Amino acid sequence: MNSGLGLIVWIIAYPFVSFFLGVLLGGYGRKFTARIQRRVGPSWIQPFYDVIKLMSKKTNVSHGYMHDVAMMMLVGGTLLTMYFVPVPGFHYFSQFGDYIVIMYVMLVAPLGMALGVGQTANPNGSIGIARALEMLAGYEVTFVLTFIGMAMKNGTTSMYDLMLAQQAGGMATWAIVTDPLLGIAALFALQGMMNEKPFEVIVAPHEIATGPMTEMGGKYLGMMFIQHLINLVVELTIYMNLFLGGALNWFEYVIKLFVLFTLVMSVNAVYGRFRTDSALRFYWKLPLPMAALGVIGIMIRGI
Amino acid sequence: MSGQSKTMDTDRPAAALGAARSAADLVVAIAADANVAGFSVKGPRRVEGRVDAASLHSFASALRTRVGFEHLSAISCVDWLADGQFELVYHFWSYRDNCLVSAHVRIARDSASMETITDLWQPASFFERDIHEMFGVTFQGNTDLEKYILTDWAGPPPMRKDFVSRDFAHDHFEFKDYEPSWDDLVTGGYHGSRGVAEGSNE
Amino acid sequence: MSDIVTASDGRDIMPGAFAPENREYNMFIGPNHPGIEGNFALKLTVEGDTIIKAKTEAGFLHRGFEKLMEERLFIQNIAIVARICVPDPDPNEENYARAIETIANIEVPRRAQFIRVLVLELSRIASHLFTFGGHAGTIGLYTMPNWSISDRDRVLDLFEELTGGRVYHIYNMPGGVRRDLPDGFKDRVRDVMNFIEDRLVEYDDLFFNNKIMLQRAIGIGILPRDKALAWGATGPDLRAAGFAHDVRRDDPYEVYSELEFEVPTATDSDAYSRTMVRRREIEQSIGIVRQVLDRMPEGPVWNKQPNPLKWRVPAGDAYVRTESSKGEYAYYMVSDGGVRPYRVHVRGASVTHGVHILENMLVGARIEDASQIMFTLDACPPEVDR
Amino acid sequence: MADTELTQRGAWNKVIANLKKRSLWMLHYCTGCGAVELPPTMTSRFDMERFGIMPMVTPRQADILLITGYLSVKTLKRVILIYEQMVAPKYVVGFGSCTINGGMYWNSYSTIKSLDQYLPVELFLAGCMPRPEAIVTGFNALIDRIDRGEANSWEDYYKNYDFYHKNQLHAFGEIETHHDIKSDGRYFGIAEAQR
Repeated sequence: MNSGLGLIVWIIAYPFVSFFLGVLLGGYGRKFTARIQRRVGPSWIQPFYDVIKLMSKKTNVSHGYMHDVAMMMLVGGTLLTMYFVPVPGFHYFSQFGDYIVIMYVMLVAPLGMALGVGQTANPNGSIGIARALEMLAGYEVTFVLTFIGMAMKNGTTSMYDLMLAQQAGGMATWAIVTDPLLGIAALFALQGMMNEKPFEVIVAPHEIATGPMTEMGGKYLGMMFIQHLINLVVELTIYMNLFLGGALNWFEYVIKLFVLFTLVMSVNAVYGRFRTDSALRFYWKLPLPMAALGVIGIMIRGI
Repeated sequence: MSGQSKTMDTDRPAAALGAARSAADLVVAIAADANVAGFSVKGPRRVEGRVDAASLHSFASALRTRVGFEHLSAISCVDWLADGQFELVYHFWSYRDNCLVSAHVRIARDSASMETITDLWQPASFFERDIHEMFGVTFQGNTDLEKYILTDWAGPPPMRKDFVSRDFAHDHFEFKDYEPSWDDLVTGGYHGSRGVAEGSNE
Repeated sequence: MSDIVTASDGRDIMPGAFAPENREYNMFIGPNHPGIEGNFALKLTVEGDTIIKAKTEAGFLHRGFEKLMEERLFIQNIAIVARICVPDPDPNEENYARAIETIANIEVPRRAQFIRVLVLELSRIASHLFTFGGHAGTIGLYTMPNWSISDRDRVLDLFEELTGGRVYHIYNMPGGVRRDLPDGFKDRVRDVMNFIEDRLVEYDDLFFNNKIMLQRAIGIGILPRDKALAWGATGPDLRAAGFAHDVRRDDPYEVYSELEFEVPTATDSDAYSRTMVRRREIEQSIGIVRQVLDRMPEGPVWNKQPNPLKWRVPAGDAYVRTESSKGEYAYYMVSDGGVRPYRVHVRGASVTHGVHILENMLVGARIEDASQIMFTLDACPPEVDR
Repeated sequence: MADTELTQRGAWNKVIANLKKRSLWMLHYCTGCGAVELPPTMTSRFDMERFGIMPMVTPRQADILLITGYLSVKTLKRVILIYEQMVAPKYVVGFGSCTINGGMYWNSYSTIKSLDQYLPVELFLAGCMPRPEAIVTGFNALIDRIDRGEANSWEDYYKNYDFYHKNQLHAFGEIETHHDIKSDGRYFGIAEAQR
């Protein structure tokens, strides 16, 4: 399926599949949180309605050229990342780009957001962006370190090869079992990467009025929602491929996605958010040394 | 986290009343010092009296320093239109003696002005600002008398008795005509207020 | 903040960009902002994330209540006074009724006094549960508002059964209360009190002992005891600074002098201790409600007054104080012997918390703590605006 | 009223309206005391989110502007700025008796009496204050109107801007709006539809 007509079909269909999965995940997350809060909660595909509603808004309040382009960068960057992350049945692009490339293209979306929000000139938005960059110094460092550990262990930076290596012996060879320190550290990083509480300092409605989203309305917000939904899938898949042995078929893939997301949402539901500085302090105090220890462990075993 | 929480004893009101008596005596003594008379115990934990506008500040200062009235509960203003006077009522509370002193001050209604007590009680700044805004009394020495609640208000100070809110509302805002014909309401033929009002009641 | 960025030759690469006047910027929180309780605005001057100057702006909720009351009959005002403080309306009704009773020397039947205490304490519980939801919302813990505000609805259901109104009760009449307790009402109150007592334990797990909550709230928004006294704090905000003053105990009204309760205090005077004082006040209120239910005598609930439409209150004035959930709540009423009050001055509990104290406490705080400070002070804008 | 392009109903519009009605975000703005009944409506007991209704923080994101009770003139000024910042289609819901005819503040010098003089109102909820059940019923009525394609009150603001603007000026004098309503109306093709 990774060549010929199938490939073309995949390339065209994959964004829609991703979006559909993202809608399901997002709806499930909101429903799950609602149940913890003793509510009925919204429809299972509520994010889909939201996106349709936003995209069918009549007015567009543009703050300038960059504001428009940035939204393209936002969605485009995320889609680009999505193509490089191998999923069952589709890993064509992962032979051209390893994790280093993924890391690189993953930054396009936040950059687009920063540029667009910068043009709206709303102080809340600027603070939100500043916080987002600050948080990068927290979770990104941790996540990269865990990845370096994995790459050293398996001698490859290709995500697909890493995934295959873990698939060799069933659950026993999953990285989270063989290297739990790295797996857990990356789990902390994942929470921040997905911008869920307690690391949800970027949006923070009570503090900075949803930060980057403050000036976004209608189709702009719709684009951000689409990006957010696809990003959910991409980030969960990256973690899954690195530490949960990826997935060989779609059944396994979806199950793993939802289990992982449940974990993230459970933490999200019962914790408040950190202050920015304490979030950073937390990252540098707990997950980062953990990841470093894991890497050192791998180095020692390698010798 | 547990501080000094006191349990309530049952005969406390009597004790408080006793304390209030002694505090009241002190207040009366201070009032005599400050050349104001007429302070009397009005009820349990309530002392009341009249003070000249000129001696209010020294009286309040003595209350604060000598009897320990630490808490300014409120400053009220009453517009006595017939007398041509504003009455300012200062309510002080003593945490130590559990006693409230209400000092009544009358000032002229025209170009009303009063000495501030913000130097003694910081919370007075809000009350004075509020009275300035609602009644137009100027407080000498209070630096923060700019408009606060009524920033978009161009009319006279609204709490003065010669300002009638009902007339103002009728002049400035439009009301809907609502004269439903009850027959139509009962038979279900009611289609909005204006259409019905034309034909039925008028 | 003296680290001015310069190029290697010492030349300022962005002339003027880091001058003091350019490092500051203005930020508005409110009136449309979730971090504001009610309709209120904060104008902040911010440097980095630190607030260096704060001004409040109120008046968005101004209805001119004091003027409205002067233009209405005594009996008509009963319906509007509750609207002054929205989350905790009953102290208004209590104050209004008691001011008239003090001026006109009306005796209130003992059963009515017990019922009034019952309503006041239920209202305090409801208001505190609301505040917990607000405080948890400011730190992003949205499960807590969902729990505590829907638990508050249990109390509102009791109110609805007793008075007919969920939020505004219009229940206290000068001379008593409007109607007696319905059949079986006491049992239902006991059930709800047991329920809330159980729920408080669950709140401990979710909120009061939550690691993030401790990290966010401890040491934030410190209002030391001397400042609290100087700036005129009352209520839980004063008690959290270790000063045990409670109008219910120190200036008792109704039958509070016969009831046993503690005045909870804390010593840290930060956001956390203010919330914890409120939590312990709920326990005390539950105790008071139980005592009231046990000791409530039989008898009439209203001392019948003359025709309300021609009802004249003798000339005189009264200053009455009530401990609301937010602090000292006082009315100054003047009657000139007419059918309308000559003047009613409302001293909301939040006039000091929401204006003077908030402005002072925000200086030096960080932006993310601004709304937490406001919510833990429990500043209620409608009381400021009236 | 001339049928504009926006109000014409094809099959596609019907499908979109059916999806749109399932997601309504209201502005999280407590303009008056009725807002105290919103937290119970949002939270577990009445759970507004089952209908896809969520509180949103900024005007740009919101669809519904809920005027929760009396509006003082000072707030009205902010509300109009907020309304103009919102992205069409937008719905104003007057909440409580005081938005209809002043309610119990009929003689107050500070509050406006009739909200529809200043903003096009989609729906009024009567009561002082409306209970959460009434709010839910009101939102359901709004959802039905959107589904039927009748929720077009926002067009009225562009059509009759002169009327609204005159009343706004009367209430609080000139304000600095950031939106050119007339040219927006021409963009929608509805500015000169009436009169």
